[in-house]
Amino acid sequence: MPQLQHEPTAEEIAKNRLYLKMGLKENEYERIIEVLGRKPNYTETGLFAVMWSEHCSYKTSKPVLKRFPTSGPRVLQGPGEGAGIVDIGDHQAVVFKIESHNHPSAIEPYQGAATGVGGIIRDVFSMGARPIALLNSLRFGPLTSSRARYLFEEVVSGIAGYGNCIGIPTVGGEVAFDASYEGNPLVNAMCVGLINHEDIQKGQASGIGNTVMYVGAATGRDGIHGATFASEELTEASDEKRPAVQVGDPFMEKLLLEATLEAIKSDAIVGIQDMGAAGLASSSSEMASKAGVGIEMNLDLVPQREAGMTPYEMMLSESQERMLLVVKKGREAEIQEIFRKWDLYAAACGRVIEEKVLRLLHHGTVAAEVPVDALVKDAPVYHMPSQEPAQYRAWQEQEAWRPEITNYKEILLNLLKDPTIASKEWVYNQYDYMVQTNTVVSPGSDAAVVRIRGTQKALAMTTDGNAKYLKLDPEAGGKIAVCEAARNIICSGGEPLAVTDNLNFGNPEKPDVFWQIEKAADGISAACRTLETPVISGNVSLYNETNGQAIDPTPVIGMVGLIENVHHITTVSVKAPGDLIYVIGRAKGEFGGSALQRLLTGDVFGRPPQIDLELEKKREKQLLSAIKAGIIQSAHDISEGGLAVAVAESLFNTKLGASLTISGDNVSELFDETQSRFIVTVKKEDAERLTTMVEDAYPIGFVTDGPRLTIQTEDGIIIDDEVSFYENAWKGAIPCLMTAN
Amino acid sequence: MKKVKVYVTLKEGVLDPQGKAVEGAMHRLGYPEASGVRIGKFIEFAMTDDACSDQNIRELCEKLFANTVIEEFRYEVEEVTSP
Amino acid sequence: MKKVKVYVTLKEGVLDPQGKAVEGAMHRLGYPEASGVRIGKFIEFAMTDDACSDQNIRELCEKLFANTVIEEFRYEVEEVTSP
Amino acid sequence: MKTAVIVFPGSNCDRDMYEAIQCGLGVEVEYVWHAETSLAGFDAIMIPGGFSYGDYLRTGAIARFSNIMPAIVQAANEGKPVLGVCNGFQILLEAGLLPGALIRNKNLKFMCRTVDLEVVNPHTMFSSLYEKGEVIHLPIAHGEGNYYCDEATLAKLHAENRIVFNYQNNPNGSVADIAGIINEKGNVLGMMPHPERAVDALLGNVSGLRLFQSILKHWRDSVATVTA
Ligand SMILES: Nc1ncnc2c1ncn2[C@@H]1O[C@H](COP(=O)(O)OP(=O)(O)O)[C@@H](O)[C@H]1O
Ligand SMILES: [Mg+2]
Repeated sequence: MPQLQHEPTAEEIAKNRLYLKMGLKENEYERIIEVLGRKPNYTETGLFAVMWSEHCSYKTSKPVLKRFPTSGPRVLQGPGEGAGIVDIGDHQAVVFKIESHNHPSAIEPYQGAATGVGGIIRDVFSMGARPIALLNSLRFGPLTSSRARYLFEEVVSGIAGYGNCIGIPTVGGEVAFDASYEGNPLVNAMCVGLINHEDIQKGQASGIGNTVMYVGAATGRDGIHGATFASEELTEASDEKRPAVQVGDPFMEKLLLEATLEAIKSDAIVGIQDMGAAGLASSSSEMASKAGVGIEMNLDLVPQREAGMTPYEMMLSESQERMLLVVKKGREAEIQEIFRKWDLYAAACGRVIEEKVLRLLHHGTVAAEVPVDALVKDAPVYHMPSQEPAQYRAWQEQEAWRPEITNYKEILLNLLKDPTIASKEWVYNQYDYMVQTNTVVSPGSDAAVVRIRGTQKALAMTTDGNAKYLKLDPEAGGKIAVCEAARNIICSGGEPLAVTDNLNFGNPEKPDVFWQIEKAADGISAACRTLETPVISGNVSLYNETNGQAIDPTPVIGMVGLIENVHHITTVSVKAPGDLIYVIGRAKGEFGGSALQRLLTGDVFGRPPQIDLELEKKREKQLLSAIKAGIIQSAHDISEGGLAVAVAESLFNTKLGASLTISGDNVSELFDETQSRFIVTVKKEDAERLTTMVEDAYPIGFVTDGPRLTIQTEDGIIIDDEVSFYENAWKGAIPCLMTAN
Repeated sequence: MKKVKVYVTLKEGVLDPQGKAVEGAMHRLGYPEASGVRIGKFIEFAMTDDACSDQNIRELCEKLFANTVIEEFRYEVEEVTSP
Repeated sequence: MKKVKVYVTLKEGVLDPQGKAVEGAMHRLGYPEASGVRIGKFIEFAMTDDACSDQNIRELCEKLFANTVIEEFRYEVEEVTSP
Repeated sequence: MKTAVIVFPGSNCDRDMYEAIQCGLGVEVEYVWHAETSLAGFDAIMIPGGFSYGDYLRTGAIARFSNIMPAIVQAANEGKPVLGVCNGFQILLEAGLLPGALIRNKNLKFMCRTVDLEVVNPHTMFSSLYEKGEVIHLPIAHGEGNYYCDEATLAKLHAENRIVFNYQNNPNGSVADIAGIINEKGNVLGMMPHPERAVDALLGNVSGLRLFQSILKHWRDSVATVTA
C-alpha cells in the first residue's frame, strides 16, 4: 500500500515503536500484526490505537460493567447503542444517557463543556428521539482558588451556551466542590429524549449494498486522538495536546437534529450513529461490526474543511456535529433532499459490503483495510489487579466520630453556606430551563419534572453521587448514590425507571483505584437490583488524575422516573401554614463523610452511613403511595447536612416558617446523614392517613405563617431566627465567592 | 500614554462557526465571491507608557484576551499624541 | 484576490459591558494602568478583485457586519500576493 | 384569526409559540419557513425566540436577510399585528421595524428566570386586556436583552407612549427599564420576556395569555368593523 510521503511507513512504525506514542502497548501492537498477518500502516495503526483506547473499547472497565443489571420488563434498549431506552406506555419511550467531557474541560473549559453537551445530545437523537431535557453533574476544586473559579465559570457558560442555543432545556444537575478535583474537574452531561416506539433507530449497517452517508459538519483536523487523550492522565505535558479540543457549533447541531428527526420518518434509513469519540473510525467500524458486515468508504467523498487531509486525519478527527447514516440503496436522493432543506449536505461516501472489513479508499488506492471485529468486538480486555487499600480497613475499624456542638445557629448557617450545599441558582439561572414549555418543576427541587404533552404523564429526572461516602467505602457509597437518586425521583412523585451511570475514577492500572471501581460497581449493581432500576446506558471516565493524584471515586447516577399523573407532582417546598411536618426514619448518629464532619474537621474519615436496601425500597414505596394518594404537600429527602438543612431548604422561597420540636441527641437529630430518610408535610386532617401508609413517620413540628425557623429541644430553644437569615446565606454563598476576587 | 490594539483570532484549523454562518449570509446577500470568512475579537485600550512593555502586553494576551488552546493573537502599540 | 479586514467597534457613548468587565480583570491581574477598554469584532475574508469595490465592502459593513445604531466600522483591503 | 409562526434555522421557541396559540388561545396557527416569500392569508405574525443562525455575528443580524423578511415588512405596513419575542424582537430591531438595539446583558451572562413587569401602556392591540400599571410576571431567557437607544429615540418613545412593558427590577441593564416597545403605528411589538411560556396553569403561570387574547380581541373587533 502506498504511503503519503510524510507519514511513517509500516516498517518505520515498527522500528521506531511509534505505536507507543499513539497509546498502544507493546503486546497490543503484536496482536495487531497477528490479526492482520502483516504490519499495520500509519492509518491502520491509528485506527487500532483509538478503537482500542479505554474510551472506545472499555478494555479495563468491561469486566466491571458486566456486573450491572441491564434488563427489565420496561427496557427496550440496554447498553450498547447511542443511548438506552425504557418503555413508558402508550407506545412512547424515554431515551437517556450520560457522558463525560472531563479532560477537554480541564484544558478549554468553555468548549470542552459545550462539546460534551453536543455529544450527548447526538447520542440521544441518533436513536430517533427528540431530546427534551439536559442535566449535568460537575465537580471543581474549592472556589477559593482562582483556577477553580475560572473553570466553574467557563464550564457553566459552555453548558449554557450549547444547550440554550439548541433549545433543549437544562433542567437539573449537581455541583460539588472539593480539593480532589482541583486539577481535574469533572463535567458529566446527561440528555433525556422522548420517542415513539416505531421511530427507534439502531447504529447498525445492515443490508449488503446499502449506502453509507455522511451528514453534518465537514471534517477538519480538530480533536485528532481525542479518545486516547481522554484515556490518559493529565500532566503538565497535556498542554501540548491542545488541538485535541474542538469548538462546538450548536447552531449546526440544531439543524442536524431537525434534519435527522425528519429523515427517520422516512423508512429509507437502516442505521444511524453519531460520530463521537474517534469519529469516523468508531462510527463506521461499530456499525459494521454490530451488523456482521463490512464497510467500504471512499474518503475522497468525505466533506472536508481543510485541504490535504490524510486518511489518518479524516478517520481520527473528532470534529463535532457529524453523523453517519446507512440508507437503503436507491433512496439517497430522498435523504439528501431533507438535509438540503436544513442547509446541510448528505454525502454518499461508502457502501455496506459482505466481507467483514473496513476498507478505506483514498486517491484511488486502498489506504487501509482492517477486519471490523478486530477493531470492535475483539478489542483487548484486561482484568486489572485489584487491592483493598489499608486505609479502608483503618476507616472501617475506626471508632465512630461524635461531634460536639454548642452553637447550632452558626453550624446550620455554615452548612448552608458550604458551596456544595448552597443554592445553585447562580448556575441554573444561566441555563434556559423553560424552553419547550414542558418544565413543570424547575431546577432547585429534588428532581426536575418535565411533562409529556398530550398525556397525563411526566418524567422526573436527576443526577446524584456523593463521592465523600465512596472515598470512605466505595461499595456503600455506590449503593447510596443510586438510592439518593431514587429518593429524589420519589419525592417528586415519580417511580424510578432506570439508571445511566458515569464512572469517574483515577488510573485503573493502580490496584487500589481498580478496587474502588469494582466496589463502587458492586454497590451500584446491588442497589439497582433491589430498586429494580436497571442500568440502561452509561460512560466510563478513567485516568482522572493530576500529577499522579487521583480524584475521589465519583460515579454519577443519572435517573429518570415516571410520574403517572401530573397531579402526583410534588416539590420540596412547604405549602401552607398549619401543615404538619413529619420525618420518615430515625437518625442513627452517622457522621462519617458527612457535611458536618467536613465543616468541623476539614476532612472525612471513618465509616460512611450504612444503607439497608430493603428498608430503602420499602420506605420509597410507602412514600410514593402516600404521594399518589394525594396526602403529601411537600417531600424532601434528607441528604448532605442532615435534617436541619433539609427543613431549611423546604422553607426557602416560600415566605413560610417552621416550628420544630426534637428529642434525643440534638446533634444527631439535626445534622447526621442516616440514609433512607425524608421530610414531608401533610395537612392536619391527613396526619393519620400518613402514619398508616408510611411506617416510620413521626411528627416533628408544623409550618408557620411567619417566616421564622424555631427549633425547640429538651434543652430549650436552640434555633430561633428569621428564615431570611439562613436563606440569604444559602443564596449568596456562590455569587459571593464568584465576585469576591 | 499608549494605545494598544489586540487582535484575537481562532487558530488555523479550528472550526469557526460564526465565520461560516456569516459567509453564508454574504453569499445570500449577493456576494458569492467572498470566501474564507473568519471572525475574531478586537480589543483596544489605553496604557501608561511605563506599563506598556511587550512582556506585559503578551502576558495580558496569553492570560486574559486569548485562550491559546484555540486562539492566537497579535497586537499593535501606538503612541497617543494628545491625551 | 484581495483580503479584506473589517473592524467593528461600539460607538462612543454606547456602554460596553464586556469592555468594562475585561478592564476590571486587567486591574485584578495587576495592570491598574489600563483604561478605556473597548471590545469589538474583527472580520477577515477573501474577495475576488472585481467584487472588491469600496461600494460593495461598505454595503456589507452597513448591512451585515455592523449595526450602525450602536456600532461603527472601518476596513482595510490588502492585495493577496500568492493565491 | 389565522396566525403565522415564522421559523428560521435556529429558532427554538417556535413550537412553544405554536402551542401557546393553538392550545392556549385556541386559534388557527401555521409554521412558515424562512424561505417562503408570502404571508398572504395570515392575520397575525409571530416571530419566535431562539438563536436564528446561531445568533452569530449579532443576534438577529443574519435572519434579517431571509426571504420571508419582505413579507413581514409588508404585513407590518398593512397594519397586521406582528409580535417579536426575544430573538424575534432582536430581528425586528435589526430589520429596522423597531428603533434601537439589544446588547449583551449588563452582567454578561445569559439569564433565565421569571421577572416582574409593569404594564406601561395597556392601550395597544397587544396589551388591551391588561390594566395600566398592573404588575405581571413573565419568564425571560436571554443573553442579549439589554435594550439600547439614543436619547432622542428614548424621548420619542416616551412622548408617543410606545413603551409597553417595563422591568420592575431591571435585570439586564436596559435603558429606562424597557422590556417591550411598539412601533409608531402600534401594530409591531417587540419584547424580551416570553409570553408564550406563560399560558398554561400546569407550568404555574398564565400571565402571558392575556397578551394573545388581546391580539385576538383586536382582530375580532376589526373584523366586526369591516363586516359591519
Ligand atoms: N458505565 C456504564 N454502564 C453501562 N453502560 C455503559 C457504561 N459505560 C458505557 N456504557 C455503554 O457502552 C456503550 C458505549 O458507550 P460510549 O462509548 O460512551 O458511547 P459513544 O460511543 O456514543 O460515546 C453505550 O451503549 C453505553 O451506554
Ligand atoms: Mg456517542
